[in-house]
Amino acid sequence: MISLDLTSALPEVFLACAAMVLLMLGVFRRAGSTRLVLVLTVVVLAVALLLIVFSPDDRALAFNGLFVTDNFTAYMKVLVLLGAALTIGMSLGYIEREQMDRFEFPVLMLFATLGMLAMVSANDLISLYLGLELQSLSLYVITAFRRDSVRSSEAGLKYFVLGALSSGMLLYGSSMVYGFAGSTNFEALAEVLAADLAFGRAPSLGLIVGLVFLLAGLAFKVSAVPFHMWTPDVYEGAPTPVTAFLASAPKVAAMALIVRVMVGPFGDLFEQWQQIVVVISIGSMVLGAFAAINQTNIKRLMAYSSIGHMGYVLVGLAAGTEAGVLGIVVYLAIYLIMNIGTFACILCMSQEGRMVERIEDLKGLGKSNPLMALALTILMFSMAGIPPLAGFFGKYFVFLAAIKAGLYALAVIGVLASVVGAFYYVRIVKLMYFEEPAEVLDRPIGAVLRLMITGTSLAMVLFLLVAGPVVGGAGAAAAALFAG
Amino acid sequence: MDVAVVFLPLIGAIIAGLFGRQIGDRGAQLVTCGLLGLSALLSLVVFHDVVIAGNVHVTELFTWIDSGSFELSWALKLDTLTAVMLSVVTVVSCMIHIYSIGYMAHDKSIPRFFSYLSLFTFFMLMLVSADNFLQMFFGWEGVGLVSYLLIGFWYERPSACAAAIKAFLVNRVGDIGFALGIMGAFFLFGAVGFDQVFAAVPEFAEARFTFVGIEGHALTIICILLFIGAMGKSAQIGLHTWLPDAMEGPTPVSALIHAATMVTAGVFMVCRLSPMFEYAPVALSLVTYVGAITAIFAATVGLCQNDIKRVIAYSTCSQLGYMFFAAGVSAYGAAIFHLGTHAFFKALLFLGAGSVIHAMSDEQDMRRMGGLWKRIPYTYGLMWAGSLALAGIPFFAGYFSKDLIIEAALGAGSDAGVFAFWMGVSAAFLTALYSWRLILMTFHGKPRMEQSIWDHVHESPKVMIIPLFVLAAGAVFGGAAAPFLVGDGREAFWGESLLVLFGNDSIEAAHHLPLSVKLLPIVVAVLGIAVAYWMYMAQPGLPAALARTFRPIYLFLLNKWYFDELYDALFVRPAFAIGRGLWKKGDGAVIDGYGPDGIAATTISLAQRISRLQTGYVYHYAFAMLVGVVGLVTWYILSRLG
Amino acid sequence: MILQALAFYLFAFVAVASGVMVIASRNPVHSVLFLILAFFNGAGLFVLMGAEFLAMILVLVYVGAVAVLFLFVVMMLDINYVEMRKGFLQYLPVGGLIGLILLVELTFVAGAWVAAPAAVASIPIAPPEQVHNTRALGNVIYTDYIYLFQAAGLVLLVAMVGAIVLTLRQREGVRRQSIARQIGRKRGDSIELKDVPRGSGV
Amino acid sequence: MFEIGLAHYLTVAAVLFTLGIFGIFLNRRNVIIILMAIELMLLAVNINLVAFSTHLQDLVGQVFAMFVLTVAAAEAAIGLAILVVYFRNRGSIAVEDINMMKG
Amino acid sequence: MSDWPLLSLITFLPLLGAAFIFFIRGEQEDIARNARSVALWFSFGTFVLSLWLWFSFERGTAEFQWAEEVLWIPGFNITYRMGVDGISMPFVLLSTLLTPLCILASWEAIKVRVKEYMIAFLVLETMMVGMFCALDLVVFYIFFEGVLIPMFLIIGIWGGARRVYSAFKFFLFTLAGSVLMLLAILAIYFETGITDIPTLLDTRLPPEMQTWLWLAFFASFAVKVPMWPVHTWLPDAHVEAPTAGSVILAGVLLKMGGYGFLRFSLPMLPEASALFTPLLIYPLSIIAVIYTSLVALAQEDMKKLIAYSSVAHMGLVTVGIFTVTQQGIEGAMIQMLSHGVVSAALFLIVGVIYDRMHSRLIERYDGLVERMPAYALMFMVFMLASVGLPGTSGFVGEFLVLVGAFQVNTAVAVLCASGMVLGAAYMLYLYRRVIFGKMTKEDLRTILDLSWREKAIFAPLIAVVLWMGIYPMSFIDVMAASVANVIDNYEAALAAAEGPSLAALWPVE
Repeated sequence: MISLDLTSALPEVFLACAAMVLLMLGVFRRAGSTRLVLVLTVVVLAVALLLIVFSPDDRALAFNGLFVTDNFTAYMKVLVLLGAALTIGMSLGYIEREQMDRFEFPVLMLFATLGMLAMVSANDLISLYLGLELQSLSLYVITAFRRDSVRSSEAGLKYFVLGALSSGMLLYGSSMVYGFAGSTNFEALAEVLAADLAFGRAPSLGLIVGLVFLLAGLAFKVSAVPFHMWTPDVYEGAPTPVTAFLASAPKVAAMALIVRVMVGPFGDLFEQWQQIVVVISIGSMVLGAFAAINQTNIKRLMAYSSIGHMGYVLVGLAAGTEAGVLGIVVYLAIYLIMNIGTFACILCMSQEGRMVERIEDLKGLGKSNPLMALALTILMFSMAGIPPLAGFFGKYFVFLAAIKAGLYALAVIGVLASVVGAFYYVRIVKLMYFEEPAEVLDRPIGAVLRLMITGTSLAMVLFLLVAGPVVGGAGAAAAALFAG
Repeated sequence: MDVAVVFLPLIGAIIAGLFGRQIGDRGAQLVTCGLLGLSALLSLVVFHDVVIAGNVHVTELFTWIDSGSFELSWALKLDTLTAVMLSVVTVVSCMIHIYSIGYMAHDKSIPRFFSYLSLFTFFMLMLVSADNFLQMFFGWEGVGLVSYLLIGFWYERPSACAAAIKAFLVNRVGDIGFALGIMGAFFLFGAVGFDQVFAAVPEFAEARFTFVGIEGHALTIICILLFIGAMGKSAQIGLHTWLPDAMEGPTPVSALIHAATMVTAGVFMVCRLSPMFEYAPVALSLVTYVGAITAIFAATVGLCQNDIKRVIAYSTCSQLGYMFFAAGVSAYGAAIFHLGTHAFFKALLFLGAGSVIHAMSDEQDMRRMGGLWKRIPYTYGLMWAGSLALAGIPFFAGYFSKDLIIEAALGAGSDAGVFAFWMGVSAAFLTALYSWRLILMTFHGKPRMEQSIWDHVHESPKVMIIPLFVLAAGAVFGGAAAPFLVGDGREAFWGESLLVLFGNDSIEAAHHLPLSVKLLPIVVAVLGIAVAYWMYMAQPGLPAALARTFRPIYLFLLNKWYFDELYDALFVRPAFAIGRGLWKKGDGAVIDGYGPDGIAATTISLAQRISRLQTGYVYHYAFAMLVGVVGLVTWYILSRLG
Repeated sequence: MILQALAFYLFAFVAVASGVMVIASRNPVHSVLFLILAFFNGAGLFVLMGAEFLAMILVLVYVGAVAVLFLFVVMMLDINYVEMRKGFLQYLPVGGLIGLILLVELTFVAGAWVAAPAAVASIPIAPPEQVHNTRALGNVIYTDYIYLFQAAGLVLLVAMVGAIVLTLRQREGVRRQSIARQIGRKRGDSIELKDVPRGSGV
Repeated sequence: MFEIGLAHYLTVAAVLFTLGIFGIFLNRRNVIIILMAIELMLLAVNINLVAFSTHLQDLVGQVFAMFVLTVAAAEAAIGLAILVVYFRNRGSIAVEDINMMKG
Repeated sequence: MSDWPLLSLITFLPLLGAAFIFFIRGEQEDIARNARSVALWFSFGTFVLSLWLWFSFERGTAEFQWAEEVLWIPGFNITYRMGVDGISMPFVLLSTLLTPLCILASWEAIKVRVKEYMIAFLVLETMMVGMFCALDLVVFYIFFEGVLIPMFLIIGIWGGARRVYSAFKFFLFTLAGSVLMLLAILAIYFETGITDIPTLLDTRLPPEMQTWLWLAFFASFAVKVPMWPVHTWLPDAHVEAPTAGSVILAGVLLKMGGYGFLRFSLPMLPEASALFTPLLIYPLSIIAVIYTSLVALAQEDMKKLIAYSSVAHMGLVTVGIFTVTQQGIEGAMIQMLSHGVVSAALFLIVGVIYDRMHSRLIERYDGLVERMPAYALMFMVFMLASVGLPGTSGFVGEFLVLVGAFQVNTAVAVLCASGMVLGAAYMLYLYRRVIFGKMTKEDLRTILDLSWREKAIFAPLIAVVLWMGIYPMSFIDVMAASVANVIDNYEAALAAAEGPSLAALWPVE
């Protein structure tokens, strides 16, 4: 009767326990424990990652069908953990410098990561909601973590208010879905809809409206247009490591969730939700490309950039096929890495010990710090999707799926938006190389950051060599969603 | 051996051109003159081999282009026509090389000059020995290039540079015609080798094709296109404007290129292609008309020019007209004959003029000459010889060739022929008139130059005079070749190199014209000399009075029928204006304005508008989310209801 | 039946009316009080629907804790209420229109409910005579839904940690009680006996 | 009219939900009202869930509602904490003042 | 026939060199010196390797040679596949020839960030060579686009005053064109399930799809070529790029468009090509020839003038390719190779005096022949080749193209031929203004003639120009079989498509 089956949820259980242990550790060691807790957090995440990598691949349900693991979840969780570990790892220098070194910081990030894992593995509307909230609440807190900074607390407030609104919508949608389909479990939902389809009945309107609300709530989390408005402000106001975190792991988790919800339980409503996805995807791509152009703050720019990227990911979803999901997975993997690399660079931006975040501050970096400039150049070109860098392949696979699905207009708009988008990425390259330095950025940069910048930019270049395995893994992940 | 004839000048040119600094002026002169002399000697041997021994052959060197069926080789075709041309070109060129040693003695870039001359000779030889259209075109453009270089030899003079460019461009216009003609020939016959094409001509005699929307007789179209090329090179009316300007080059250049050889290439081409032109009667009559009009047109202009070289230049233009209408009435032999004699006497005249200029310390305006005959007697005598030949006074070379042409025109019997005949006769009168105007203004009367110049007037050195004598010999005795070239032996002589269809043989017809007709050219020539004497010796004020009375006509002639102005207004200025306009307006304002720059500007303003939407107010953000959801829900409900 | 209907209308009306007052009230304190009223009526509706346990915790948790928390914060933050209403009506037309559309749509959808034919209740509600509502819930949340229960616990933990980390301030210069130090204190640490030489004064 | 069915409850929920949304974007002065509006929305959701639960004779709805209640409480706590932090920094909780970052 | 990966070696050897340079450490000057020589040796080595390709290339077959194949992304049939045929091989050589010359030309001209410069150039070479060797659409696209990055940096970092504008214009213009091609590639993959070029060449795509695919490819290649009216990036990019950048831009990058037309548009989309040739290619090419020639006439900046002349010359190339005659295509190929050498040389020529006087304005110079006779001679040769004088490479290409055009459409031939005059006009006018005339500018009096290094740069180019002009057979031989194959397939496809499917190309309402 009671099926606990902890093995498939082992990483999550481990993370939860570890988080509490770390919390205790922090509480009892008090001052000066931040560094230790932070390092341990990274270690914990790495262990969890290993647990996932070495866990069995086949699909398994746990906790009475509330929790699912398969290739897709494994792949996504690896990405989430990787993103979380890297962003937490690179935040150390920052939080020490900016008087944020409280041990709760890494612990809250750990909780947020746990929430993301729960999201990825959710197989029920309720577990979806709880995972989402666990993640969101932690994120609200760490966004406002610099409590003596107006910007940080304003960002936290905005994020919270809009996030609460979005989860209200999500809940309302969930309740509609529950009411009109009679279940919250994804498999059961899929069966109900399949039965509808089998009898030739049109899906009930309530279900569709519920789906719209649900999708709106989820779209908020990936900051897709028109639910994106919080992104620039929050990215700008949040402490930089938090922004890096926000832009990487939660996006992956939320996107994984959207994909699972749309393809799994609502796969048979494809024709209904495809249109929504197309619309918000176009909106995101276009807005991401255009609005970023006249930004002066690099974090804000990255916000718009992430909006744009999510638009491209949604192109893969709009295709609604296995190829599309594969594209999404590949895209997310690449996006995650290049985003982290870029934020690592942003974290290096300081002048005389004080953090700067104007794009202008990068002027002349090509002279003052050629290696970092080179790395950032590679990252920017990759973001713009110029081959042979990794960013290109993400676009390649999602657009391939779009073309396969016959979404020609979407693909054309997408590639044109990518040209506009290329403009502002390349503008950064321009600032670094074509202009003389106004005020030189500090050197040296920390070893961790240097390692991360080098690693990510190398990954962008060398993706070519590992494209086969990465895509192969993504293929397995995508197949897992379509197997059942 | 034929290879040596053609390539020796090239070797000379390369040595003198690239290593001029190492071997020095003297070395360059020796190398080029020596090699060219050798080449000239060999060409006579070749002439003997080909014409006398009848060893007509083609020497293939190697493949040039083989693209699909478009295949051809570098090859030397040696038949009578080529042999004649080889001899004329090498001999005249050799003389001019030698002459140049003296004439250019004080120039600062002697190796360059000699290199050019030899290079020119090489291209000219390639032209005349071509066995296919393309190789001919190679030589054709090559001579054009060297002509350009030589006209602009004194590159510091703006006028020289301008003239050089003009020469090249006007020739290029013609060359388009030539090139299109070649393409047409390839299109029609599937080959560009002369032998293949000529063999195929009868087969395609009636073929038709469409060219730029005009459907017509294929051969006619092709021949007209080719003839446009010839017009350009041979300075026929319309495309003649470059030739007078080309006198900016050193005088030996004028003699070699713009009188004796290059400009006659057009005539050579028509003759070489006689097997094609013969089947295109319309094209032939066009050739006749153009030649005739050019003959009279250039003569009228020559009448009023004051620059001694320009007078001769227009004279050349006019004589080329003769050659063309000779070819136009199928008297190819006559055309070539005149080409040969003209080469000698015109080169002689030019070099003589050069000698005068040399004596006058580079003064070219006849109005500032006069009375020179005592100071430079040899030159004076030689100029007389040349002028007599030019005017066609009996027993000088020009008499045989020119009179025959005029007669042949009438003999052809066609409308074009008759027209050409009368034009030819009139031009003959004018020719004599301007020739003696030149002689009288230059050598007779009172010296009109400054005293200091007068004091320095001196005869040219031997190295300049001796070549003149050789040329003069040609000018005086060249008529001796008439029996072979245009007489009864002509068919045996030319062999297969010229084709005259049965019934087109105007030379034969010319032999049977009445005596009165035969005398007419001589009469008008003498009359011309008399009038010249009357106007410039007996009544020296008369020309000025005439110019005043008939001022519009005088100005019209003085300004060369306003061709230059017309072209300037029609082509040159508009080209620059349009170019500038397209650049600033077309590229700048329209394409960039609406294209990249416009799009960029729109993008940026759009970006600003979009980011203004991001107000920073939470309620606006919430509202946007709400609108999104409501919009989507409404859409679904409406689509469900509708 | 009629009684039930009357009760429903009463609860529903009061709930909606207090909802309106929550957002329209001039004074935030009033807003909180209206919110409490709305919760009470919501609880009433729950009871009508047979969800007694939920009704109970709605009152307990919301009225007892959340609303009081609100009240506490409202009181703590010294806010000037005079300007509160200004600008409220300015945006009403457009916002109202959109809101109205939403409302109409939602009610329309609500009216269009039909039971999904293929749906099978995963945990059927037993008749209340057999299993009481509270017990029925208790039966599942510790078994079938243990995962969610634990997750909810984590959410609460995060909320606690978050609230503390954001608002707790260790003020400088304020002396704090240190129990360990108090307990670890030895007599010798605080008392020193000194021999005062006699007759020399202090 | 007197037969109280599912639709009645759903309508009440819809009204409350709309009121909640209204509260978020019509309110210009006070963030606390926004937080309360959110609570209203969640209440609406809970009514929905319970109504469906009763109607479907399925307990899952109530379980869901219970977790929603729990999370909503946590959310309120976090929200208020952030609000307090913000107030300490800015000295105001007027919604119109929250616009340091824009563009 | 191949048991060792020659093409990969040629492609990636420069990259190895770049990596080498990347790790050079030391004093600023040592770095610069070492970077230069490493770059030179690596690029020279690449050239020597590519000579092996030239000599080992089997003439008379249309097969792809030196083919390599490694499965790259399984499941998507994306294979790292390399190989050359008669159409691509000459371009490989062109690229490998020009790169060492560019490095030589930058020897002294580039003084700042030498290391980065050399790296950029070597990376650029890898991209270019790879693009011509690629036999898989995706691999092709990667190289095709990858070129943008180093080129953007080269223009932007080492360029002139308006380098930023130009770099962006270049980058965005070409990117916009090629992303559409990416969609076309995806659509082809979707339709056929493969991206393997040799197989695709034998595959017939449905006609109704061809229209759009063709337009998408056209968008990319037309920008690259560049065709009117999407040419305006070129003058700007050329003017602002450093000399060597212009050389590569004109020498190789423009050829990528022509190569693309020849490799993809024509063979894979024959019906659409037949449809669009009279609709788009001919009119635009003719406009390009005449319009840009006129514009070139009015230029005041030497590089701009040559840039515009490139547009005109490339207009002939597009005409030639789409005549689909043996002469037309071979002419276009020769014209591309010739233009690659000649325009590259002309940019180097401009670079020579730019290095000395730091100005590219025509009015800044006059009478250079007096002080720089060797320079004047070199300039003359390349000018004449550009004008298309018989005996130089320019003539063969131009003439063959016109011969091809004449057979298809005489009006096209006539209009293109008018470019002969205009081309001569602007080049001669340029030459006259710069080289001839009296030397009046005082500061020119001390200008130095070509150094040995510069002569060493020009010598091979002159050799190639004359070689191609006098004995072009060695090039035509290489490509003849491949070109014939393209034409045969094209005609077979058209014959098969005669009738209904041709009508389907452009549905008439």
